[in-house]
Amino acid sequence: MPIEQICTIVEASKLNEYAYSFTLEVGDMVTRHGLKAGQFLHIACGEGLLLRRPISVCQVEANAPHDTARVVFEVRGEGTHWLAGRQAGEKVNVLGPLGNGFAISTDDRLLLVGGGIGVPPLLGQAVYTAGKATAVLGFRSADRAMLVEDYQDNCAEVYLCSDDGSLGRHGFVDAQLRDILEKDKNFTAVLACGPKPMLKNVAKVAAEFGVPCQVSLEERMACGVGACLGCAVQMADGTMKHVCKDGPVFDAKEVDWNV
Amino acid sequence: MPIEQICTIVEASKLNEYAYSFTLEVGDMVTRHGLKAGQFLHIACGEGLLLRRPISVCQVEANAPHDTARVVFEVRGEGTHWLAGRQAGEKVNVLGPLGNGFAISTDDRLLLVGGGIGVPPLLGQAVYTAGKATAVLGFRSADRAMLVEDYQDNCAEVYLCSDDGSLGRHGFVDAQLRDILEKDKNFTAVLACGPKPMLKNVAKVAAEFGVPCQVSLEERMACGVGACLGCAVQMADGTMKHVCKDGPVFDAKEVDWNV
Amino acid sequence: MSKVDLSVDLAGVKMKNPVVVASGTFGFGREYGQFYNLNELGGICCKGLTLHRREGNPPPRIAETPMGILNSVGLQNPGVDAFIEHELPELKQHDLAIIANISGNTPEEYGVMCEKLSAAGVDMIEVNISCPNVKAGGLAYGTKPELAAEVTRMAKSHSTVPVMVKLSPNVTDITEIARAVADAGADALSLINTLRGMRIDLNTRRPILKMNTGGLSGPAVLPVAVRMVWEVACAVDLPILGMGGVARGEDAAQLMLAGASAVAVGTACFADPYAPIKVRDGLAQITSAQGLDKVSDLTGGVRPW
Amino acid sequence: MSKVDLSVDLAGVKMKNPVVVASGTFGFGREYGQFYNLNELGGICCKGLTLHRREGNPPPRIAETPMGILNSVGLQNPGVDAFIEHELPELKQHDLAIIANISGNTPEEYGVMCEKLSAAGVDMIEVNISCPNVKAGGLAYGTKPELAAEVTRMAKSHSTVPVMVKLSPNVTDITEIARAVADAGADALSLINTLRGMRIDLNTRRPILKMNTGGLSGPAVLPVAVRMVWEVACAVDLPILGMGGVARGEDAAQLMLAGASAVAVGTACFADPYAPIKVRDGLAQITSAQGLDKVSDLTGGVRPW
Ligand SMILES: Cc1cc2nc3c(=O)[nH]c(=O)nc-3n(C[C@H](O)[C@H](O)[C@H](O)COP(=O)(O)OP(=O)(O)OC[C@H]3O[C@@H](n4cnc5c(N)ncnc54)[C@H](O)[C@@H]3O)c2cc1C
Ligand SMILES: Cc1cc2nc3c(=O)[nH]c(=O)nc-3n(C[C@H](O)[C@H](O)[C@H](O)COP(=O)(O)OP(=O)(O)OC[C@H]3O[C@@H](n4cnc5c(N)ncnc54)[C@H](O)[C@@H]3O)c2cc1C
Ligand SMILES: Cc1cc2nc3c(=O)[nH]c(=O)nc-3n(C[C@H](O)[C@H](O)[C@H](O)COP(=O)(O)O)c2cc1C
Ligand SMILES: Cc1cc2nc3c(=O)[nH]c(=O)nc-3n(C[C@H](O)[C@H](O)[C@H](O)COP(=O)(O)O)c2cc1C
Ligand code: FES
Ligand code: FES
Repeated sequence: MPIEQICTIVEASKLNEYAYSFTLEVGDMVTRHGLKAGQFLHIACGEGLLLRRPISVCQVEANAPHDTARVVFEVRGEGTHWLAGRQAGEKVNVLGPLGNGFAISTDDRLLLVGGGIGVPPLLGQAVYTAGKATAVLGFRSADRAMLVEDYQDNCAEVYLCSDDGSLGRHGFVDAQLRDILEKDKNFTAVLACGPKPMLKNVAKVAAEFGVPCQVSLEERMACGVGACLGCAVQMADGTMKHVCKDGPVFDAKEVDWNV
Repeated sequence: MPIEQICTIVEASKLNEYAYSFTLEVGDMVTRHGLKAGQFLHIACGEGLLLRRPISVCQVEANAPHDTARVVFEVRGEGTHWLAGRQAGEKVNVLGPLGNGFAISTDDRLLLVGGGIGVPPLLGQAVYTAGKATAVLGFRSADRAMLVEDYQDNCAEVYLCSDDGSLGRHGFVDAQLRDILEKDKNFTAVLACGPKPMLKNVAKVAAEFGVPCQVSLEERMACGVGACLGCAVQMADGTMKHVCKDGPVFDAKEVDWNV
Repeated sequence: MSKVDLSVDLAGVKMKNPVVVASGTFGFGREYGQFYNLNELGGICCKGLTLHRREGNPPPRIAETPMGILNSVGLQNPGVDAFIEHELPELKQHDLAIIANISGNTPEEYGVMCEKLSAAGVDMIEVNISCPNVKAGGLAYGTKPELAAEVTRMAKSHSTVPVMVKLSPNVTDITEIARAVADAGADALSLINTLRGMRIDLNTRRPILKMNTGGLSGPAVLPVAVRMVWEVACAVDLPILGMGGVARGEDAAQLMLAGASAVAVGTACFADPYAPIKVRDGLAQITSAQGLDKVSDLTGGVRPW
Repeated sequence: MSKVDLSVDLAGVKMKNPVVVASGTFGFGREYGQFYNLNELGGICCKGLTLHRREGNPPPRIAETPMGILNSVGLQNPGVDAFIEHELPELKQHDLAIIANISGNTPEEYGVMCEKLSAAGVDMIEVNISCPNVKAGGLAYGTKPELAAEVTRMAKSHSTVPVMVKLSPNVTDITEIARAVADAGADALSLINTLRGMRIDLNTRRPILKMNTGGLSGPAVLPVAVRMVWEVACAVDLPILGMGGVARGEDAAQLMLAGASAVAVGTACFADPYAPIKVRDGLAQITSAQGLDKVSDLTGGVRPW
C-alpha cells in the first residue's frame, strides 16, 4: 500500500559531477509498507513542475523512529536539477512504496549488470544476497563512476567497464557479461538496470546462456500508481504492462524488445 | 530609465496581521535613476507566478554602496503571500523606478489622505515636505493600523479614522477631510491613495473646496513599463491612460470617476 | 464548514458532494482507493471504455508542459464486458456516483455499450465524443454537430440512466456542438476534454509522445475550461460537469460560478492523490466564507459585466 | 556560440537573428528599448494597428492564470497614420525588421492600411485576422476560410512588402484556414494568437476582465503552439513565424523544429524584459550544442514518429 510521506533528507552528497545520493527518512515505509530496493519513490520536485519524478530506491534500512531509504539520481532536466539543489534537513514529498522490486531470495547467486544511473538500484540486491553476487558496472567514463566501493564491499566480484576505456574494461557491459557467463553459468539470475539498448543486449546474452533475467525499465509517468495508464511498455505477447504497477522490474522474456 | 535590479531585503518586519514592511537595497536606483516615494517597483514573486507585482515605494534613501527603498504591502493573494514569506537577507528581482510619483515641491503644504494599504505611499511625501503636511489616515479597524507613528513624526497633524470606530474617528476619511477643509482651505494639494471609491469621494471633496487633488490609482498590470497597454484607466475626456506609465499618480480632475 | 450542504444533483444523479474524478485519470478507483476511501468522492468517471478490449497507443504516452501534461494513452481499457464483470461490482461497494465513460467507433457501438452499462447498473453514462487520440471517429464525432447529435440519440435510446455527453475544446464554437447534443436529448454535458498539443525533444528531434501529439490537461487549461463552461451554460439549459485544470477549491468554484453543477478533478491527482478531497474541502470553505448554505448555490452565479 | 550563424530569412525579410517580439507585448519598442538596444532583436511585430485611433477595451484588461495571462486590451492604438508619423521614424533608426501588425473592420480597411504601410517602408505586414477581442469582424475573419482568404487577397494586392497572415488557434482545424490563406497569396504565416479564456473573481463573482473573456498567452499555451505550427508546416509550404509561450531558447527551438523559420516572444517579456535576448542566446547555444552552423537548420527538423 503506497502512502504519501513528507521525508526529511538526512544525508545529501554528490557522487560525481552529475550524480547525487540522498538518504531520506521515509517514516514506516520499510517496516510497515515493505519498501525494498528496486521499488521506486515518486518525488515531487518543486512548485513549478506538475509531475512527480520516479527514482529507484537503492538501499533501505528499518530504523526507529524513521526508516530510511537511499536514492541516487543524476541531473537530467528541471526536476532532477531542483532535487539536486536540496540540502540535508530539507523535506521532500514522496509517494511510495511503488512498483515491484526484483524477485529474488537471499540464497540467490546473482549476476548484477548496471549501466550508468542503472547502477544504484542493484546495490540493494547485492546487500540482500550478502556478498554472494557478481556485479558488472558500466559507466560512460571514469568521471561518471559511482558506488564502486559500495559494490566492492557487498559483492563477491566486481567488474568495471567504460564506454571510453577510462575505467576498467573498454566496452559495453554485455561483452563483459558474456565473458563471465562463458566461464560460469551457475548464476540463478541476471538482474539488469540501465538504458534500454543495454538491457536488450543483456537480455539477449542471458537468454543465450539460459540464465533467467530480470530488467528494470523506465517510462515516462504521470500518476506512478497505476491509475493513468501512462507508463505503458509493450510486451512480447502484444499486451501492455505498466512500469509503475507491473514493474519497474520485468522478466526480460516478457518484454517486446523490438519497439 | 527603469532597470532590473536584484535587491537584497535588508529589513523585513510585520506591521500588523496582514501588512509587511521591507527595506530593499536598490543599487543606484535613487541616486542615479531618481527613484522617489510614490513611484512603484515591479517585483517578481516566486517561480510559479508569471506576472510581477506592483508595489509602491513609501520611502527612499540615497546611500552608498546601495540606495534603499522601503515598501509596505498587504497579503492579498498568491504573490504577496510569497513575498511576505521572504526574510531579511533574501533577494528579490525588481524593475524600477516605474511610473511617476506625486508632483509636489518641498514648500507645499500637503493634505495627505490615505486609506488602508494606501497609507504607506504617502509617507514619503510627508517626509519630503518636512513636517508641514497634515495627514488623514483611515483603516478598517485598529488592528489594521500601520505607520501611525511614522506619520506623527513627520507631519504637522495626523487624524485617524476607522470604519468600525476602533481607532480614531468612526467613519470614512472623506468626512474628516471635509471637516479639515472647512476650517482651513490653505493647502496647496490633497494627495490621496486608497481604494477607488474612497479616492472618488476624496476627489469630490477636494474639488468642492477648490484644492488641487492628486490620486494614486491601481490597475491590474502585465509589463509595468507601458508596453502592453494592460493597465488602462479611463479619463474624463474618453481617452485611456496607463497606470504604469502615466500614473500611478493622476490629477483627480482628469480621471473618469463614473466607471 | 460542517454546516455547508455539499450535495448536488447532476441530471438526476444525486451526489454527496460535487467532486468527481475525471475519466482516465483515476482508473476504476482501485489505485487511489489505497490512499483514501472512495466514499469521500461525489462520483467517479471511470476510465474510458470501448466495446472491445484495447491496448491503447504505444509509449511514450506522457509529456510534461508548463503547468500541464500531454497524454496519448489512447483508450487502453479492458472492454465494457470486463468492466462490468471485474470492476463494477467492487466500485458498487462504495457510496459514490458511478459514471461510465464510453467511446465507440460507430453510433451502434455506443448504443450497445449503453445498453450493457444501463443494465449493469451504473448511475450515469458519459459519452466521450471528443477523445483526440483515436483516429477512427473519435475526433470527428466531437467536432461535427450532426455526428455528435447522432451519437447522442443512439446513446439516449439505448440507456435507462442519464446520458452526459463530453465535449471537445478543440472546436471553433463549442456552443454549436453543445446545442446539437442538447437538441438530440442529452441529459447533461461534461467539458472540457483535452486540448491537442505537442512537445518535441530537442536532442532526439522526436515528439516526446509516440503519437506525435496528445491531449493537454492540467492547470494550464483552466482558463479555457472556465470560458467554455460559461459559454455552454449560456447557450444550453443542461446541467454541466465542469473540468479542466482543477487543482484547488478556487478552481472548482470558478467552474461552478461559470455554470457547472459539479466538477471533475483529473491531472491534479497525479501530483497529489488527495487533490479531489482538498478540492471538496476548499469548495466547502469557500461556500461557507461566502455565507452560503449550499455549494449548489455557486452554480451559474457569475455576474458577467 | 559566436560561431553560430543566427540569421534567418522570413519570406524574403532578412533578420540577423530569428527572435522577434510579438505584437501587442512590446508596444512600438520604446519601453523595452530603455533596457537594451533594439538592434539586439531580429525584428519587432508592432502593437496592432487599426485605420483609426482606438482606445481599446475598458479595464481590467489583464488577469493571471496558471503559467499564462489573459488580456483584453482590444487593439488600443494611435491609428496607422500616427504610427507612420510618430513611431516608425524612431524605429527605423534601428537595425531590425519592422513588422506592422494590422486589424481591420472590413477587407477594404486592410487594403488601405497595407498601402500606407508599404509606402512608409515597413519591412513586412502582419495581418491579424485573429484578434479575439474585437467584436466587429476580428474573430470571424480568423475562423472562416473564405473571409480569411478575402482579407489576404486584399492585403496582398495593396502591399509592396511581404504579407504575413496571423492565425487564430480558436478553430477546429487550423490547417483549413492556413491553406485558404496560402492559396490567397500570403507570403508567410504567423501563429498562434491567443486562446480564448476566462477567469472569475470568487469574491465579486465577476469575471476579472471587464470584457468577460480574453486571450490566453504565456507558457501555458506552448504545447498548443508547437502542435499548430507543426500541423500548419505540414499542410502548407509557407515560412512560419512561430509564437505562443516562448520563454526560453528551448521553447523557441521546439517551434523551429516544428517548422517555424523565426519565433516571436511575447508574454515572457512581462516577467523578464530581457527574455527575447535570452531566447536568442539560448537558441544559439542549442544550435551549437547540436553541432549545427546555422540556427535556420533547426527549421522543420522534427522527426515525427
Ligand atoms: C521506475 C523508474 C526509476 C527510476 N530511477 C531512477 C534513479 O534511481 N535515478 C535516476 O537518476 N533516475 C531514475 N529514473 C529516471 C528519472 O525518473 C528521470 O531522470 C527524471 O524523471 C527526469 O526528470 P527531469 O525533470 O530531471 O527531466 P525532464 O526531462 O525535465 O523531465 C520531463 C518529464 O519527463 C520525464 N522523464 C524524463 N526522463 C525520464 C526517464 N528516463 N524516465 C522516466 N521519466 C522521464 C520526467 O519524469 C518528467 O515528467 C527512473 C525512472 C523510472 C521510470
Ligand atoms: C501602482 C500600484 C501600486 C501598488 N502599491 C501597493 C503597495 O504599496 N502595497 C500593497 O500592498 N499593494 C499595492 N498595490 C496592490 C498590489 O499590487 C496587489 O495587492 C498585488 O498585485 C496582489 O497580488 P497577489 O498575487 O497577492 O494577489 P492575486 O489576486 O493572487 O493576484 C493576481 C493578479 O492580479 C493582480 N492584482 C490583484 N490585485 C491587484 C491590485 N489591487 N492592483 C493591481 N493588481 C492587482 C496581481 O498583480 C496579479 O497579477 C499596488 C498596485 C498598483 C497597481
Ligand atoms: C491520462 C489521461 C487519460 C484520459 N483518458 C480519458 C478517457 O479515457 N476518456 C475521457 O473522456 N477523457 C479522458 N481524459 C480527459 C480527462 O477526463 C479530462 O477531461 C481532462 O484531463 C481535463 O481535466 P484535468 O485538467 O483535470 O485533467 C484523460 C486525461 C488524462 C490526463
Ligand atoms: C497584452 C497583449 C496584447 C496583444 N495584442 C496583440 C495585437 O495587437 N495584435 C496581435 O496580432 N496579437 C496580439 N497579441 C498576441 C501576441 O502577439 C501573441 O500572438 C500571443 O500573446 C502568444 O504569444 P506569447 O505567449 O509569447 O505571448 C497580444 C498579446 C498580449 C499578451
Ligand atoms: S504512471 Fe500512471 S499508470 Fe503508470
Ligand atoms: S502594465 Fe503594461 S502598459 Fe501598464
